[in-house]
Amino acid sequence: MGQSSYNVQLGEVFEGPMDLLVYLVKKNDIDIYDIPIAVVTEQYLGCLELMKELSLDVSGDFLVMAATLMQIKSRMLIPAAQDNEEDEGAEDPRMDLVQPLVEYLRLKSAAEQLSHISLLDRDTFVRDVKEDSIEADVTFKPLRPVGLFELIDAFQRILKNASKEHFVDITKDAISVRQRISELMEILEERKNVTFQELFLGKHSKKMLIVTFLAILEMIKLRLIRVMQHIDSGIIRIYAGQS
Amino acid sequence: MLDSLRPIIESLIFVADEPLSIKQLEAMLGGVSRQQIKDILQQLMAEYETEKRGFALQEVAGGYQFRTRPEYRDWVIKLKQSSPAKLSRAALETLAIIAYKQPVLRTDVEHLRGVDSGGIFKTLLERDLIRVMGRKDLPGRPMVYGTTRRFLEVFGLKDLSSLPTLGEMEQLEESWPSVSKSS
Amino acid sequence: MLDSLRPIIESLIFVADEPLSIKQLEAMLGGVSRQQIKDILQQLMAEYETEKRGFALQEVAGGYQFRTRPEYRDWVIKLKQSSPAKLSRAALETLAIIAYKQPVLRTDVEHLRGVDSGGIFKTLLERDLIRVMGRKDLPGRPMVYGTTRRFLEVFGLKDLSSLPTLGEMEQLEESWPSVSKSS
Repeated sequence: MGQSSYNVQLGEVFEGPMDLLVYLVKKNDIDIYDIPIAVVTEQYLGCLELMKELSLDVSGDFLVMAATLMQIKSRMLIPAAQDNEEDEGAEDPRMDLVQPLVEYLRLKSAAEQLSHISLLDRDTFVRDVKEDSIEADVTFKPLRPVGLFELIDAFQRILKNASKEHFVDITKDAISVRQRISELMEILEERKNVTFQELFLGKHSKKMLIVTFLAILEMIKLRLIRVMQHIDSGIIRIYAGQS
Repeated sequence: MLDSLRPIIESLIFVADEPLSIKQLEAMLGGVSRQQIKDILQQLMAEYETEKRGFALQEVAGGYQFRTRPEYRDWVIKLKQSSPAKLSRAALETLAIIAYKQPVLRTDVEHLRGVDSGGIFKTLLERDLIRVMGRKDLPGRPMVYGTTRRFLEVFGLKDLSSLPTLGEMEQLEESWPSVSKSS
Repeated sequence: MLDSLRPIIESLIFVADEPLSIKQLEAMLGGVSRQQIKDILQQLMAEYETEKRGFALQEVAGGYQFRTRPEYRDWVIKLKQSSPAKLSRAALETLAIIAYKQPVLRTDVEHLRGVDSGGIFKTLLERDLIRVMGRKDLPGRPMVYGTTRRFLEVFGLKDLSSLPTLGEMEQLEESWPSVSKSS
């Protein structure tokens, strides 16, 4: 019991390796631009040990950071002078650590500030506008923008209940083809007909060429378009298909 | 607390779903007399009246509620008619299927949803979220549907290929299941 | 009409489901100048402020909305019998990174935080605080994320530029003691 509550606490404290690092820097009152890397590395590893002993879930992220620390530590041991190729510009290996750490601290402090803002539905509330206090007849309303997540959520609900035979192909490529069909339909709505070649103009990537071609094939299959070739010139022309 | 009693009562009436009765207020505030509450309510009502605000505190159905003034009724109706509506769950589901499966037949959509969707198709067409892309070469030449440019606008998408794949969404779900619940 | 412009605007904001923008008001009122509307809004905001009412007029997400005063939050929560909406520290951190760095990839956020953040992304998407803005032209066309209008509403921000400025390291060091308390 005692251990599990401790468990939760520590998990809260060290969300990730950056958090642990920040804790160590603060605890030792370290100048962030002059981190005693040996000390910090030792303490970091010590903390990992402790977390393991407490049977906390030490994720891979913590180990990656441990490796980075040890690497920086070993690079620090090589005297800068030996780096004669670029002995002047020899960079402090600790910079690899300092830059992300500074960035992390800045954003962490921004998050702190955000948490002090009066949050809607925590500190401040809006009126739940009920029609009975307005007595207005509401007819046709324009649409409110919808979150994409709601759309995906709706689709996932459907798929959960659908049988396997209605399997839907929604890989990235399939979506690209759909997008291209939509674009081609728009072109045809505007211009009624277009040459085959034109549709490939400006599509330089191999993928786009293939996607365009697949889109045309799919549209032919669905009879969304008709394709004709001129006998003399050989030019292939595509027509909107609602004949 | 006496000093802030007035704004507290005001804020409570403001957020309440229904007219708030003196009894309810008494129970909420604990230790404040009925008469005190009554006095404050009278005071507030008079204030909103004399100051000619856009809404007033009114006694309705045994409680107190803020309501717009009848003289601004036409303005309110105008706003309400121009304010955006939300898509129903059924409409969203239908739209999702069309977005991911287009070009698609109505029968295919109905098969997946397991219900007749004629009414919803009509609404989505009226709202310019879907469109007829053409007719399929099948008996009866059924119409093939797809989404519109307006659809992209409503969902804040650059193009259809920005639609997340289901795989991508599942990825989000898989990682860190323990934390996602608490956060 | 000029005389009643103030209560009309007040009543419109009162009945709107979402923050009402000056542009919307302009379109509704027809023939009233932007500056006039602005002036009245400023007047109203100042009034609610000095009169210490239970709610106040606030500028959020590019519009204006009445909201209860934070000092009465405990009373409102008691009335609503709801648990206040909370964001975990991890969610807040992730949200801050997305807000300041948008449009941003999930991998970039994870790189900064040093931990997998898929679960948190899903929660933030569900709560409509962040959204998929599109895809980046990189191998695999990864999705880029940004904050939503709802984010501005929840945090009571006028727009993204009213986010608190990111402090420099020197300032941060001064505030460290407070940071260490929370960890």
